[in-house]
Amino acid sequence: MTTSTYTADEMMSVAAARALSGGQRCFVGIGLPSTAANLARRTHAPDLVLIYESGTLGSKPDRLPASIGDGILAETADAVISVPEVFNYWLQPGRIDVGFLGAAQLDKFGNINTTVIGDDYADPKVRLPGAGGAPEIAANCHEVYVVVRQSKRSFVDQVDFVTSFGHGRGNGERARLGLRGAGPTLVITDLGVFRPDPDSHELVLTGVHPGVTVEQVREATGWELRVADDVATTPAPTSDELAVLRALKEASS
Amino acid sequence: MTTSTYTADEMMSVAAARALSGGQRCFVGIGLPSTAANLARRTHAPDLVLIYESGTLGSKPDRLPASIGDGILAETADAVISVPEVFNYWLQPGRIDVGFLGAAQLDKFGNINTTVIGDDYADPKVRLPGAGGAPEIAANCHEVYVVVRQSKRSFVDQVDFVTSFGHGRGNGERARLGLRGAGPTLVITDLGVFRPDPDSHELVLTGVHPGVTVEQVREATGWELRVADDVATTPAPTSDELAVLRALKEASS
Amino acid sequence: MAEVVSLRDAVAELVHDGDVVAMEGFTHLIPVTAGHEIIRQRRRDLTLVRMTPDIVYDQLIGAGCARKLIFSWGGNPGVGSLHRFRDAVQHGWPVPLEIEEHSHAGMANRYVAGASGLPFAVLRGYVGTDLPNVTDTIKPITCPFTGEALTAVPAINPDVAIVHAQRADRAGNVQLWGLVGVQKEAVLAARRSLVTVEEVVDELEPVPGGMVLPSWAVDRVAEVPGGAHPSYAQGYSERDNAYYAAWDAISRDRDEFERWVERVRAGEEVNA
Amino acid sequence: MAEVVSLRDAVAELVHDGDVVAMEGFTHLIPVTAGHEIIRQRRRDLTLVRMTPDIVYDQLIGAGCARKLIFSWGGNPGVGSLHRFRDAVQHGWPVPLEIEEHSHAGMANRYVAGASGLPFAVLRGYVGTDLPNVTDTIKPITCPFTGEALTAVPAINPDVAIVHAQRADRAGNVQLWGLVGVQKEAVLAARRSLVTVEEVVDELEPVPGGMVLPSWAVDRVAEVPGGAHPSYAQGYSERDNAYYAAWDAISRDRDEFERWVERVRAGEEVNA
Repeated sequence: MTTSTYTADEMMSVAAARALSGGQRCFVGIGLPSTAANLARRTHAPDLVLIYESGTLGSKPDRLPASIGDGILAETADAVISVPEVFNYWLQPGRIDVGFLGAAQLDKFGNINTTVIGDDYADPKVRLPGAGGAPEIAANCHEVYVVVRQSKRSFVDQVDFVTSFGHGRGNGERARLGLRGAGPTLVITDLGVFRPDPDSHELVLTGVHPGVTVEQVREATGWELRVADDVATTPAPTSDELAVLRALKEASS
Repeated sequence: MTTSTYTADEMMSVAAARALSGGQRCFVGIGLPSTAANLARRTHAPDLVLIYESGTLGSKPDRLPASIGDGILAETADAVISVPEVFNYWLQPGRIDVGFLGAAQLDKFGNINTTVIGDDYADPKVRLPGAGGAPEIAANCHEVYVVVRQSKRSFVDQVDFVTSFGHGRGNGERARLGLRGAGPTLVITDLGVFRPDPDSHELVLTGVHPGVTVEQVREATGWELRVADDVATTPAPTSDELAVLRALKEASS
Repeated sequence: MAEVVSLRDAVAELVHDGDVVAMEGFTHLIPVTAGHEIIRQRRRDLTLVRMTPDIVYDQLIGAGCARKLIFSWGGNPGVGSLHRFRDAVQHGWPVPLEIEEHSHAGMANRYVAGASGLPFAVLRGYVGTDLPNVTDTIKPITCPFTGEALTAVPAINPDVAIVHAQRADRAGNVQLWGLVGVQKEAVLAARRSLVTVEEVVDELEPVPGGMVLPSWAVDRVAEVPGGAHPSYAQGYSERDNAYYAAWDAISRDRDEFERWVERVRAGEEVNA
Repeated sequence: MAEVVSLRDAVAELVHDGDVVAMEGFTHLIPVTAGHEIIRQRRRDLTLVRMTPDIVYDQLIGAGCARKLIFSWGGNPGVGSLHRFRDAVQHGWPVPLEIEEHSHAGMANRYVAGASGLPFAVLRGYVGTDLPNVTDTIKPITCPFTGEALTAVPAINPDVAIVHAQRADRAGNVQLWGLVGVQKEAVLAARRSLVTVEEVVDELEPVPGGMVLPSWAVDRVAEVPGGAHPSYAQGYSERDNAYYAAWDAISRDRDEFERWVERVRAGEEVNA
């Protein structure tokens, strides 16, 4: 297989898709996470179970859903349930392996902000959409993967507002609060891959995408970035991965 | 219409059926209440909405159901829902007009015992089936009608065990406990009809069935019975009522 | 028992200035045309409740119908921000908008408590987030058996709930299927309810995945074909993705938006 | 993912002495044959949970499998008492039976809490009754918003839940319809689960009023046609009312009952 030209967003989606494996139950946020999860299901992980907060268990769409409540999610699901049921019976008890989330702002301990930019909640610089299902997805899935386009603005030392709790201020704060899931264990951006340090829970750069330097990642990070001893380079997207990704996007446009 | 011969049980079922009116939502216990409610729906109250704790809203059976979960209840219902839903979304918020209950023991304040006969719960004289849906039916319906075969054993001064709260020890105890429904407002037996005094909430004899004397009712009552100034005599079952009742029973045997 | 009436009469009768109004539908079956009728009838000071305020709430807010929004995610799904919502929150235009902000799990459970006749619901939620710092309807509660700390949210009991469904029969029994969201809970939690439907039929044929709201649990039914547009009604219509994109341009500009409102008030069909 | 196995293997693997076992089915879809397999495999010291213990629990109790029963209504529906249950409670035969007694609303909510991963549930129930005096799993709780007093019950999380359903596909996805009772809640509340089904099919056709339990929410599926007898499986069988009546005579007498148990242990079909 030869590798054709691809965008940084495509590399991000492919890297995120590869993180999922067959048979896992994945609670899918809309946007980048949904693209990645659907790509995984259409390539190496056909048994991946996709769960959407609109109330679908085991959706099998053949194009990217245009929204969290796209009809194709219901029509192809194993079961369609009410919104209270998806949160109470399926998410809350810890039945879901991976929560797959996006973020407007993400901080050094994996906390997610999708509420307001600026220090004053009552008078924000930018009003974002709000929490949606994310706080409880972040709390109750076994682990959380975050997909986000990286810049100094989005990748910050401390989020302006903690919409979804990651590792708090680190050092085991998550466990001390009694949260059951492991929280963010993987962050994938258009530049590289990050994982929390097992003790401090600070995000550490563990991989870069092809052609990206550690220095570039540092420059797009709003805190003093820690870098793993061994930084892997993500294998470039295969032509098969790119073909499936583009077909999914084409079919949904 | 001429009146044919009928049994005391038939008179009781007919009198109980007449207490229901069209359009009412009625939560139906199995046995005598179910017989009466179905008779009402098949005679003067075709719009009566029957709700069974097995999860059926608006059942329209053409024979008496053999049990609370008879298939005919689901097949003829407007909606079939889960058992948690029937209790939480439909009974608990006070959507049901009349709760129609039976009793093994009933006392002077309309409290119902279906748990144990005898003073010692741990070593009862008779172990009865238990609560079922009755405690919350009695608590949450706008009012409660009780149908029970009357004797000194079943009609007692104070029940051995309060399975379902009626008026407690009377004098407004029910309201003081914060219960929202009015509780038992009508008791129909094979001998007559009883209603609670508006102040003391003690059951008062307000009607006797044809051929029954007040003295006979007193003798079948385990407390010093109060009798209304005007004791009505229940009109005997019409031949139409008897025909429908017997057809219902015939079809279910 | 539900009466089948016109949309105009139903809104005139059920929705009053100052009411708490919940319009639900999770992407699917959003009662958009009913929202336009509320704009037409110039309701004011409403407290609008909705898990996912999107275009129809942007329209109601921009038209000045609302003084408060209770919600968990506000956006134009797949497109971007709600410009009227942001203008109201950030600049108080055309009137200031108070907000009360929850998560989806919290809102869903608030409706469940409302539908269940309970004053509150319990969930595993909000822990560690900043939401309890800005929203006073989130409180801790302790399990009386295990001592574990959990979170409580109060019931929502709207004055009026408005939802859209596929069908009703002439007696007012309502049937919906596909993604059913929190519509049942919203209707059961509300003091009054209005269901707009694609069609009124003689008999409701059972449908897999369908649910029925009995006539006696609904107050008014109005036949409004296409009443969910630009969202969709499974079995009747497709989502109009172009409208969602077009709304972005209309709503960005106050003047452009006001012209849109005038067209709605003039009774025009406003399909973009 | 659920594996499709034999009933014998499923019970051997999932049900252990001392377990908390919930078998649900509200008149409809009662997993009776699975109960007989538990008797055959001579399980002991089980805590049996069921809203409506009826014939199958009378059989398990009489066979000495249980040390405790958690329930809300125990009887032979439409016939009368459960004689084996009464004999165990009143005379400790064949072994003493501890009981923990609730109402239906309380039991249903205990399963809901269990299915929801919460330690307790809240309801308007039990107020004024004697149940809280004899059952220590009923406690008061105060609304943190209104101060109102309500009732709390703890979650039920059985070691094993066993239910019967109409169909499963070969991947172990389970489909049931008609009266669905608390089966979904019981399965989701349990650590392990077994579903016996009327038949295993290639594909689950959608059915009005049907629900699907995905394979990954179930541990074992066993094909047991008629496994709900004498209760029924809508679309497959009718309730055998004569069996319920016949059980009264068998269960009244200890010797008669022991002969019945011997026949079950010998592997006989016991249709009365």
